Amino acid sequence: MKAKKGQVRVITGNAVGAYGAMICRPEVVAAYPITPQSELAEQLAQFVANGVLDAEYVEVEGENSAMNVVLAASIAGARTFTATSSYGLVFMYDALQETASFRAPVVMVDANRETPGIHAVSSGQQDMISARDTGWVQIVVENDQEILDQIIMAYRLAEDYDIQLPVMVNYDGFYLSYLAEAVEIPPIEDVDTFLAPLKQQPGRQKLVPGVSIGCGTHGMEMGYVEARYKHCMALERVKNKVDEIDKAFGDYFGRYYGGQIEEYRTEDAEIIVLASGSAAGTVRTVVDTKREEGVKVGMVKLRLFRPFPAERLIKALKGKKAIGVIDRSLCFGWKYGPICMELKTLAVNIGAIPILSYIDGLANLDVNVPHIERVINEVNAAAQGKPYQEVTWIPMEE
Amino acid sequence: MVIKHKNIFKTESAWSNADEKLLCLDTGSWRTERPVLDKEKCNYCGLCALYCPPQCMKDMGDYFEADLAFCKGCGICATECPRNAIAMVPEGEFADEG
Amino acid sequence: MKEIRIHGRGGQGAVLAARMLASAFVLEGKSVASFPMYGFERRGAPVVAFTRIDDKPIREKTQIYTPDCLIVIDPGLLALTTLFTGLKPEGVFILNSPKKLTEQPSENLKTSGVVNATQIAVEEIGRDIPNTCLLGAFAATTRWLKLQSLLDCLPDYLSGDILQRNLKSTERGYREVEVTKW
Amino acid sequence: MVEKTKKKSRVFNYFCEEDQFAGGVAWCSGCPLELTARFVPKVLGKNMVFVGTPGCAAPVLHGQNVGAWHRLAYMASVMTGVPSKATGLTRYYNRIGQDATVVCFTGDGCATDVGFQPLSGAAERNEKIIYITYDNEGYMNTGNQRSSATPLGAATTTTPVGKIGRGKTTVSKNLPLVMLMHRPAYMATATLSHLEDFAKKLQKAKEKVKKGFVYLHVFSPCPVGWRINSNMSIEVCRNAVRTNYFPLWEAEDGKPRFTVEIANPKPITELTKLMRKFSHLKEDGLAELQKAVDERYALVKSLCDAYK
Repeated sequence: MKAKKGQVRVITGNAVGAYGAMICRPEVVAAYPITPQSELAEQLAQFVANGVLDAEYVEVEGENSAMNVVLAASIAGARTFTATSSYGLVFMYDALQETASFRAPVVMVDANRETPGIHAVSSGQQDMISARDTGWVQIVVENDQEILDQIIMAYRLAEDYDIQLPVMVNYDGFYLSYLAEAVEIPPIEDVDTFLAPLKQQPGRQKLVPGVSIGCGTHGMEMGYVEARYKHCMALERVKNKVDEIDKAFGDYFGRYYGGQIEEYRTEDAEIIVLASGSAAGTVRTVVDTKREEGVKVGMVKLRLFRPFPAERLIKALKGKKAIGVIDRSLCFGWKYGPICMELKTLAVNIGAIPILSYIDGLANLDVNVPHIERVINEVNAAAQGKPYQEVTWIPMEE
Repeated sequence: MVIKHKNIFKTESAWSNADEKLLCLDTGSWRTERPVLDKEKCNYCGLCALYCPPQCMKDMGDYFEADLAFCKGCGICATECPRNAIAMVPEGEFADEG
Repeated sequence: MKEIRIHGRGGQGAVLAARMLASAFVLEGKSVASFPMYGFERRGAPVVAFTRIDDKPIREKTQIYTPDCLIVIDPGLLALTTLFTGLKPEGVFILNSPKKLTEQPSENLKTSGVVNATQIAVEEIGRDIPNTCLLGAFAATTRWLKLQSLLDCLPDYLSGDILQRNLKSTERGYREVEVTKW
Repeated sequence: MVEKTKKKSRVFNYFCEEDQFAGGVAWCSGCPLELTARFVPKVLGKNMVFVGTPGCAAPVLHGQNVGAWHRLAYMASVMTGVPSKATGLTRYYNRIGQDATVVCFTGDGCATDVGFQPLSGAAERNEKIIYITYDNEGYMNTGNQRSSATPLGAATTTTPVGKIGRGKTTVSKNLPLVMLMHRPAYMATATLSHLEDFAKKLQKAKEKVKKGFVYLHVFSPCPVGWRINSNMSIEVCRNAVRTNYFPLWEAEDGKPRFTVEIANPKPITELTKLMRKFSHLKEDGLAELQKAVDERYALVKSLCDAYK
């Protein structure tokens, strides 16, 4: 059974985020505007004003309150949605942890932007990285269509009875939030159909007035340990669930994304570039040109960042001769980029091969074609036993 | 990993359920004094019961009596009684009651 | 190494007693470690405090599960089922109570020191703060510590009139404790 | 037997529900917060949801593993999120037609300091929430540190008295007046000595919350932190009203009026003598405190007169 063809619109990533949320029929929405996400919050308000979206739209006084509003509404039983970026995300930090620990299936968009400290109104994945230990599921997309599709998949993942976890859908601020592309918007009835399986599942615990049940009790000793253990086991289950949902989405809507990771021309590849977000698009083009020059290179696109897709990465990278990881963020306390640092924990399973860390594309700087060509050349050299540099901040060397 | 722990929560996260387990402290043991009523003076106005923070004064029909399982011996009932009908008596006086 | 576990209620000075004990032993050249265990502070809620003393530096950072000595500040806590769990053989028991111990409360307990510290505290300090009196009783019953070391460390914690009253309360605890060998 | 001249106090008639809390819970003996917490559901009824936060109420409002200390639905929050969580709850219950009274119950530490911004936000949005502050003028759960509700000259562990230190150096934030400026559907100040006044205000709150935001500021002295004898905490509330230290007033749609007017208020020493919180203040300190109290009362009075 296939979904009907949707309406195609040429709209920006932000607008796509609003459409993606709207067609999933959220009941309580709270969003505080922040560059580069503002258009998303405005578009949602417009949908409500036009009667297109029947939801409680709460004009909160700050992102911390935005997260608290959707958290509590979700615990009361509502489907909820919010969106933020950078400064807003770190301002939510305590509420982020409560949302995940209360196991509230909130779906949030994060238009990635550099975090405060060095003030910057520019793209970078530092905000996602800085929230990786809050217990949320974090997924990163590459283009506008994927924003919409991933939001739909995010509800089916978050509200799944076996998961019950909030999901953060990340897309690059500026590079995607302002990028206009032709995007197919599926009919809302088809989205209902795709999300219908959730209704056959047992109901999750809800907070109801007059019922002597309390949310957020103190976890005393083993009570605390048990709740954390259940949370981590749910995160483990997320990995296969992401793959299952991707398949179901592809079977129904006709678009597959690979689930936890996408493997592009990796079958016979000897060297791999690991990338995520919009940069992965550019990497595809350079992989193709390099292939024509006879270099056996492939790309692994990381979609699921939390939980880290260890098993799929080991399977995809085992036996390769060298890997180059492009991080669009940095890891305070390590010289490698964060995704590279996490990949290195799998080195014992992948094999004692060179894993080169590249930090690029910070603060709206481009992960451009020459940079990616350089990455592939150096990784290729390392694969042939030539000396290589473990960590390269590409912009610093230009 | 062999899990030996028996689940405390039926839910995924930390929820309490008063129907399943209503907690209660033996606050009566915190007391160093207890209220003793002189029924002659009492006119059943109930202010002692209204002002009692643990709300542990039982309505006995024509006077109120503190539930000694919970009374913390704060002495507010004695202070607030408009007819000074309540005296606070050291627990030691009742030690032999066991 | 000697491990001392002090049981009291919020507001009875159990935590302070554990620290004072540690200070006293430092005056005799011992290594010490003292810390309390309680969730939220509440007047009346049970509190337990630990003090370890040794000749060499103390590295464990755990609760005390096998105490050499128990100090119980509130007689009501005798009802605590877990009170004596883990008490080492030859264990010592210091109890604040108006009543004598008629029978051995636990088989590992060889020596007990009982004193009506509440009574002494009310007489000397004017309020039911029995902790320093019990420390005097502890010194007399265990002989691990000289009374003078206790008296010398109190000025680190108290001053003026309150200090003088607590010094008397400690001395009376030392003299009036009733020691029994079981 | 003395002939029963007086019938039971009228306040009993305001109760529509049993006490929802277990008999023995972890509040200090003589604490007005315990009376407030038990009193509110007796008047508002059981169909409410408490949203609470770390503070003196947390160890009782929030459970311990599966165990709970009361029969009410509640949600535990950190101090930055109480009225915003309450917003999420009330918006959704309202949407699905679920009858509910969502009540935020926090101390002054949350309301005037950490959680002030979301409180102001929820009030400005006129959310259908009753926000109750139990004001013990400091962070009492953690051992009596100062908050912005701690009065001028008060000794706390973070505004100690010493060779130089003379207690808190600034006047406290007047949160009731700040909330008046948000023009809530209804607001009021209340305290435990005037239980009928408090009960009436709770009943009005339950009515008005159907229309919009309700703010209740309850004066709740802390026996331990203020060093009051535990039997005197209700008397402290009474004298706070009688010295105009804590005037009792209310406001519907931003129009304030006194609910209890004191003909000839007592000097501030009638209040300060009941506690050791101000015991280090000499004549000059007490005079300064009296001046601050008089000025604040005059401001409230002028606003009430304006709407007479």
